[in-house]
Formats: sequence, structure tokens, C-alpha cells
Amino acid sequence: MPVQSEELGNTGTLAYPSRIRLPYTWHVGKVGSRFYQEIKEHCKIWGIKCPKCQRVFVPPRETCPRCYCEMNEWVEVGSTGTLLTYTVTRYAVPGIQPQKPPFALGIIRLDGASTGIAHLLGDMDFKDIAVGLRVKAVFREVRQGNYLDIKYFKPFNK
Amino acid sequence: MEKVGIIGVAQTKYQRYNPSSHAELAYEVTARALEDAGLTIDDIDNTVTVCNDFWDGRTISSMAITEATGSHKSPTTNVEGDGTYGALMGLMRILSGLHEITLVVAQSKVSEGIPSVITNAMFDPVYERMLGLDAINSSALQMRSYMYTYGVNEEQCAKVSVKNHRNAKANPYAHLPMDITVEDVLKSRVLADPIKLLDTSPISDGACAIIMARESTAKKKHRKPVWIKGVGHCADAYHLGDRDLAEVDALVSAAQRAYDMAGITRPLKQIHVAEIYDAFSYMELMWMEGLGFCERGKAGAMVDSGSTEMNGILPVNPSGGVLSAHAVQVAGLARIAEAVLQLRGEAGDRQIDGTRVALAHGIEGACGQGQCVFILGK
Amino acid sequence: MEQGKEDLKPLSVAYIADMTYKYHAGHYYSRFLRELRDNRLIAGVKCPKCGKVYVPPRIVCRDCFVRMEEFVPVSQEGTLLAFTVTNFHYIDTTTGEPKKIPFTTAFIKLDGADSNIVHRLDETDEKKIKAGMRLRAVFSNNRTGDYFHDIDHFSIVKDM
Amino acid sequence: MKRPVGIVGVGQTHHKSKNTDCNGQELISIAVKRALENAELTMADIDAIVIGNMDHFESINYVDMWSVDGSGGFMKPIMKVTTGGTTGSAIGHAGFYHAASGLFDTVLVIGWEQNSESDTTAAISTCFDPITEREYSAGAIGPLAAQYIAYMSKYGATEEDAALVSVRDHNNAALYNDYAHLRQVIKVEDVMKSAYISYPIKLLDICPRTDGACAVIFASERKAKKITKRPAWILGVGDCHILVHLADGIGLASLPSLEIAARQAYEMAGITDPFNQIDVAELYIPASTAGVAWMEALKLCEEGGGPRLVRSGVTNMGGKLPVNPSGGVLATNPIGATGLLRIGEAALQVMGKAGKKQVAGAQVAVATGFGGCFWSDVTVLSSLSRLD
Repeated sequence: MPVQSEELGNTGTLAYPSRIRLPYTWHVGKVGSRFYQEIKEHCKIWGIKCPKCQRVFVPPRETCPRCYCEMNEWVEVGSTGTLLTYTVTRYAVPGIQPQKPPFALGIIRLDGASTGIAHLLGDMDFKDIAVGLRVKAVFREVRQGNYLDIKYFKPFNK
Repeated sequence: MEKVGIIGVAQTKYQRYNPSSHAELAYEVTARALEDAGLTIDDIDNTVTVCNDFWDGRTISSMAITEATGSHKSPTTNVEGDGTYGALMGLMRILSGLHEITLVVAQSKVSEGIPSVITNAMFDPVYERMLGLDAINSSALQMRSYMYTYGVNEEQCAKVSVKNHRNAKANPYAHLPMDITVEDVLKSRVLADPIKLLDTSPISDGACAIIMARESTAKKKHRKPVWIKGVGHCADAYHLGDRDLAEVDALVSAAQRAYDMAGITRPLKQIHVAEIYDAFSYMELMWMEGLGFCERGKAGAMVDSGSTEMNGILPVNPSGGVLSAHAVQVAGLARIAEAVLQLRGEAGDRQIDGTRVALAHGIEGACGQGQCVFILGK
Repeated sequence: MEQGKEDLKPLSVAYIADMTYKYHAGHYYSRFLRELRDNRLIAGVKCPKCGKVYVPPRIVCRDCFVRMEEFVPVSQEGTLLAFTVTNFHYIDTTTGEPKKIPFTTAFIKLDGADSNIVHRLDETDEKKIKAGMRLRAVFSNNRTGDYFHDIDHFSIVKDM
Repeated sequence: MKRPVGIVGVGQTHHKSKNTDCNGQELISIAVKRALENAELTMADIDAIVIGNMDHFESINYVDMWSVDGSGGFMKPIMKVTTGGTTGSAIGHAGFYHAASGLFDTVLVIGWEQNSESDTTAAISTCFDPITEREYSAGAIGPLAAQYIAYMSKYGATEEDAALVSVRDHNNAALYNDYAHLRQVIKVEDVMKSAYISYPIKLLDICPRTDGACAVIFASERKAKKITKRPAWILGVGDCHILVHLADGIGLASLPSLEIAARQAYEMAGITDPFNQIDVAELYIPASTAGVAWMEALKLCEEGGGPRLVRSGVTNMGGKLPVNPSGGVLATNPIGATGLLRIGEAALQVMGKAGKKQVAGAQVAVATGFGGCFWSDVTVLSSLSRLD
């Protein structure tokens, strides 16, 4: 298909519409694969603990960024946690958004974890979202081994 | 650190849909920086370009401006980061003693691409990227966290936007000079709460170049060299959830390094102008705290008191800052160029009289994960 | 979960990155594209100092580092300097689909130009192509401001 | 050199075509941990980090920031440098400048690529101008082929000469380098019989695409001497990015950018007679033809002397000037790391730590980087802190 050059506003110059569209296959790695496998098969969220600083990282990774040592000790963290911060995205960006805006995102510290995990928030009125809210992971019924196997976090009362 | 002087600066006017191509923008600032320094391209013995393959939509993006900056004529490299990192690379090349005069050029045409798509690619491809995170909503998470932790409010953030857009009226290069009120900011369209349209920086095309030289050369070549007194850079953790987004640890560390080098112990007193990377209104407040202009959580009150206005005790972003012109990659280098103009006394209507020490600051990645601080002086 | 369990199948995440751009042609390529589209002319730009003619036109002379402003048309015929026939599969990044192969990339010096251009040669049989051959631009009738379409391809000039 | 800088540690991954069990950060950390081990340092000793790769090969923006979990950059100064194929050598030079500036004592440099995560040809095609080149530019093979055609007709070089280079590098990798990606012993006939990719370049003449990482630690004189008895001193650096339009590089028989960069580096290092002063070379040869045609640009032979040099066997292991004991780029090509691997391998040689691939008594080494639009970087390293 020929590209139709466009006038660039009233600048007297042209713009040439194009794109970089490419498939990628990212290797999740040994630690991430285990993390996803446990979610996929058992709906369980595991973190990984640093032998030095004792922090539990979720999502897990191989090396502690603070101590730069390898982490091997897996620790199951709860699927419940506390909302540290949040926002509701109200603008649309083609191609990258997991759902139609508006949608809510937050960072959740899962019970037993030292770090927060960024994820979607669901099943709640945007008005009711607040820092400190207790939330619980909702898992997808059909899970594929990726970040969205957790569908979102929803409010949770004991 | 040995003395290295900045002897030439140039910027384009920042605007959306600038009719010039990458190369044309780069040539314009290269030619004008050379003119400002009173040099020709043959005097330049090495070049640092600042290009990013995502923003420029091109692999090996520096190829687009190699000839336009004369980088094919002398040793060159390309830093992919904010312009302040490019300036740091240029500085290191002179400090090595192997080079005498470095040209640093950053250019960006943000309006060619889709910023949210490009900034989504900052996030971990095997983890958070699928969430639709980008520069705006990730910053909203940070702004909320900062407000919650330190009690800063949206009005105080809005005041930064009001001040900077007003300051921009005195800056011929600025993209968005305008008179707005706190109410205008608060009532502007919510993008990702608490970030509203007027809390954000514009989509700007533009370029900036600086020329630096070792002390003896700088003194010979320029009537008013501006000296680099200190520099520091540092990165925080990557995953947003690894960081307490309300905190500014990397900036504190970068600033400390720069301050130690420059002999600054009381930044508020010893720095006369600060040009800092306010990609969003709240960032100016957070970075002020990280730079030690006030205690943690007190930047809002400092803005309330007018201390950072043009006539305040420490004017912040007299140029209008990044809120008034945001050519990504360029914006940090533009902060340095503005600081140079202030120190030369050549900042026109935005001049802060009596400036002897100025600070320029750049950020890299999501929510200011990477931080770079320059201290410049007469 | 058993600690130290090693029978794990490594996972991967598949994704199609899709970044759209409107590349700004700038003053020089805009003139180049307009001359092709509106006048069927191949425009170069001439250095005021050394007189070299660059195609496609650009702002600065590589050797003299001066701004060039004089646009001059160059010939639609030129000499093939080198070529390569691409016959392996790869993705066309402008569509995300497999590139149509084979195609022949020709590096051409147009008469009147001092720099070289890249375009497609409409012959994919390597045996029929030789460096040094004379080539001619073949224009599309319906031109849109796309260098690789408005000049549809180059053809080998047959002996008179 | 105003402030001498030495390499004190080198680490690399076992390079493969597809690293499915590692993500990028994990890959990087393997190389980094090996470099630290090699230098007997810990991450706490590192003052600053430089990292580089090609953005669209993995589609990660701001890789310096993303890398932190693998690179050790948490709460450290880190920056990214990228210049295409020359990225590896450019980050090596950037690391050198970090230490030479006096701002940092111990600097970690990391080059990496997971080429299997995308279509390398497609990603590299985006390096060409979107309006006037990209549509029909599938890489550098065409121009490299054209270059060798010109070289053959000018100097009487042959396809077999290039095949000798291919055999030398592949076999060095197979026999001496446990980390190399392709480790197959081949013969000249194998190369000659392999299919043409672009005449006169055949399948066994070109580099593969590889997943891998390399980390090299640079240190200021004071630190380097504390860390090791025998650092690899950087005596000279040069870089030349001479062209930006691929078509303009056509018709050149050798590589002007390499000649210029070599001149800069040699002058800095005090090398006046490269062939006799240099003991070993690790060269970024993207195709075996370059291993013939570019030798003169490095002043390792007279103009047109590439074939004679290669045929004489002096560039083989055991010869007077072994080239690519590691097997070089024809055996291993994780693009963002490739140029750094040349510097790292050259450093190991002069440090006397090259193991099976050690060239006995090597004191002076040259490493090169190639990429972009026929750009070159050159580094001269030595176990001696100066050549007199």
C-alpha cells in the first residue's frame, strides 16, 4: 500500500505515516516462570526471599536488587493485601491498555510481602478506592501463564 | 574535579509539529551553539549525541543526526537517556584529558510518535507491561503516594503549574506560555487522578546543544564561560512496587554527590536558580525536597509562600520548566542551557539577578527512577 | 510448592509491539517528496561551497558542514553500483506481516548526483544484473508522496 | 594517558541461539557475576555502571532503568549508551571515560542482547531512514558483499580467502572457546559449498544472531593496581561514525572509518608499527570477507595485502598475529555485547587469563567494533602501562 504523505498542519512540510509493528517473544526466565506456574495451576502467589536483607519480593526475581545476591527461598504470600496507591486511567491509548478506560490501577502490598505489586483494581466503585483499602486477588478462570492470570484485585473485608 | 566550562548553548523554540526533521533541528542548534561559542565545527574534537530509538522511531537513531551535528568528523558516542546524561558523558570525555572541546546535542520530535505507547515500553515486558502503564498513570500512582504520605495537596501542585506557565511567558523558546489559575488546573480534564491535563507537560519537538571545554580553552574562547562545579547521577529500584514512590532516595544520592563536589552544604542559600525536571506539576515539589531545598513534605508550603517564584528566595524554573516545553531527551539539557544563560546574565526577561550558582536537573525512566544533578557556577 | 523443584517449563510472553509514527519529512525531504509527486522530478541539493549534489536532499554538506539551499533536479537515469537480492523471510515492520520476497535492492548513482540512493530494481534474477548497468526510474501514475511508490522501481535500460 | 585505566575483570554468558530459560535481567546478571568473580570484587565495589543494547531487538525502552535487578544498578550511577553494532565497543569506551574522568574508580560495563526475542532482520531494518531507505533495506549484507566484490576486482582477492577467515574463526571457537555460540570445526570446502546469501557472501561467511551478555570492569590506575597484578591497560581508543546514508558507503573497497579510528587509537597508544607491535587482535568481523578486506585499514598489512596476510597463516593460532582466538563474531554475535566481547577477550589475552585460547606472551592487543552505517571503534590494550 502506498503511503499517503500528509500536510503537517500548516507548516508547509509533510508527515509520513508509518509504524514499527513487530512480534516479540519474551523469555520469562526461571523465577518468573515458577511464579506464573503457581498462579496458573494453583491460584497461589509466591514471593522470593533475600537471604541477606530478608525482604520478600513480589513479583519475584532471581537477584535481590539491594544486596545483589541470588535468592532461592520461595515464600507463599497471601492473595490479600493493602492498597498503597492507586489511580483511575481515563484516557484511551490504542493497543496497550488491558481494558477500555476508565480502569483502575494500584500498587498492593500483599500480606507477607515486602514490596508492592502493581495491578488492576476491579469490582469496586471508583469512589470507594482509598489508600489502605484491603484487597484480594481475583484469578482468571482460564489462565495462560502471564501477568493477567490475576484478573484484578477487589475489596475484601475480613 | 578540574574545571570544565560551558562556552556555547543553543535551543530551538519548542512546539508541537515542528516542521524541521531530526537532522534539521540538530543542525540548527549545532550551528547556533557554535556561533554562540565563536567556534567552527573544526574546533570541535568530539561529540555526544542524545537520541532514543523509541522516541525517534528508529534503531540506531543517532544516525539521523550524525552528519547534521558534524559527529562524523570527530570521535563520537550516543547516550540514550536524558540530555543531562549526555552532558555528563561529554564532561567525562574532557576530564579524561583526551579531548578539549565537546559538543553535546539532544533532539526530540515527541509529536511523531504516541508517548503513552512509547512510555509503556519502559515497563517490564514479562511483568507489569500488560497493565497499560505509561508515563501519565504511573506518575499518578506516585503523585497519590506523595500526597498521601506528606499531606501535600492538589492546589499546591496546581500552583507549580500556574507559576511555570506564567514564567514561560518570558521565555521565547517555551512551548506553552500562558496565564492560568489554580482553579483552571483543578478543573482541567482528569487524565489519571490526581493528575489533570494542566498538571502535565506538553508534547514538544525541539533540540538543544551545549559546547563545553577544558579550563584553559574555555577561558581563551569565551567571554563568559560557565563552570561545571558538580555532578551526580543515581538510579532507584525498577519495579514501581519495589520503591516507596513518595520517596526520593536516588535524587538525594545524586544531589549529595553533586553538592559534595561543588561544596554546597546549604542548597537553599547557596543555589540562586534551579531548573528542574517538572514533567508533572507534583514532580517539582518532590524534586525540591530531594534536592534539599526544604524538609520532606514541606515543598507545598514553600510554594504557598512564594519562595520559588521569580522574586522568591530560590526561583525554580524561571524558564517555565518542563511543564512549559517537554521535548523528551532534550529537556534536561535545556535545563543546563537555561542555567548557563542565567549565570551569564543573558536570560532576558526571565533573568534572576545575582545568579552565581545554578542547579540543572534531569530524570530518566518511570517516576524519576533515574536522577541526574548538575551544579553550575560563574 | 516444593523448594528446589527443577522440572519447570520455561514460559514466554508473546506480544505484538505496535508503535505508530508520523515521521516529519522536514524541509528537505518534503521538497523531495513533493517534486516526485507533483512534478515527477528527482530533486537534489547542491553545496554552495564544494558543488556536490546530494540526493536525497539534506540540510548540511557532509564535507563542508554548510547549509545547502539550492535544489537542483538530477537525472532519472543512473548507474547501478551494487545490488542485493533478498530472498529470506523477515517481518515488514510497517505491516507486521511477512515481507514480500524476493526483491532486489539497488544502490544507484543518478547522473548529476554525487551521493547514492537506495531503491528497488524490478529484476530478481541475479544472473541478469551486473554492477555498472544503466538504470532508469519508473514512476507511478498515481503518486502519493511516497518515494518507494511514486518511483515504483528502477528498470534496466536496454541497449538502444 | 592522563589518567591510566585498566580492565580488571571480564565475564560472559555461555552464548546460545536461544536462551529460553533466562530473561534479560537474569542473562545480564550471569555475565556481571562472572566479571565480579574474575576481578574478585563484589557489587559494593562498583561505583558506576554503563549498559548498552539495541532497543527494538527486545522492545524495552530505558534499558538502563529496566536492568537494575540484573545489573546491580540499584542506588548507583547508571547510564545507557547505544550506537548500533558498535554499541559494545562504545560502552567499553564509555566505561573507560568514566574511569579516566576521575569521577569514578571502578566501573562496570554491560552489553547484552536476547536476539531470539524478536526478528533480528526486521528490527535492524528499522535503522534505515523511514522515508528514503527502510522499505528495501534488509541489513548490511548487500553493502558488505558489494565491498568485497570491489576488493576482489581491485586486488585479486578470492572467495577462498574469505573462506580461510571463516574457517579460522569458526575453528578457534570450536577448539578454544567454551563460551562461543557456534562451535563446529569446518573446512574451506564447507564454506565454499554453503549457499550464497548475497554474492560473494555465503551462509558460512556471516555472523549468527545470538543471545548473550558480556560484562567488563574498568578501574582507575590506583584501584586497578590494588585489584590485580596484571590489569589490561587501555592505551588507546578511537571511534569514527563517518556515514549516515547506507548507499553512500557503496563502492569502498576497505573501511575508511576503521582506518581513522585505528589512527586515533594507535597514536594515543604510541603504536607506529602495528603488525610488529600488536600480539593479538579481536576484530568485529561481521562477514569473513571483512577479515580480508579490512586488515589494511588496521595497518596490519599494505593496501591490498589482506589475501596475502590471511593465506600466510600468520593470523591463525600459533601465527605471529593471531586474529580472533575466541572465534570472534562469526561464532558469537549477541549484538549489543559483541563489541564489548572483543574488548573483553583482548583484555583476557593481555592479562594472561584467556585459558585455552591464550596467545602465549601476548602483551599488546587490539579490539574493534563495527556497526551503524559502516562505523568503527578501535581499542588498544596492553599488560604494559605504556609502550616505549
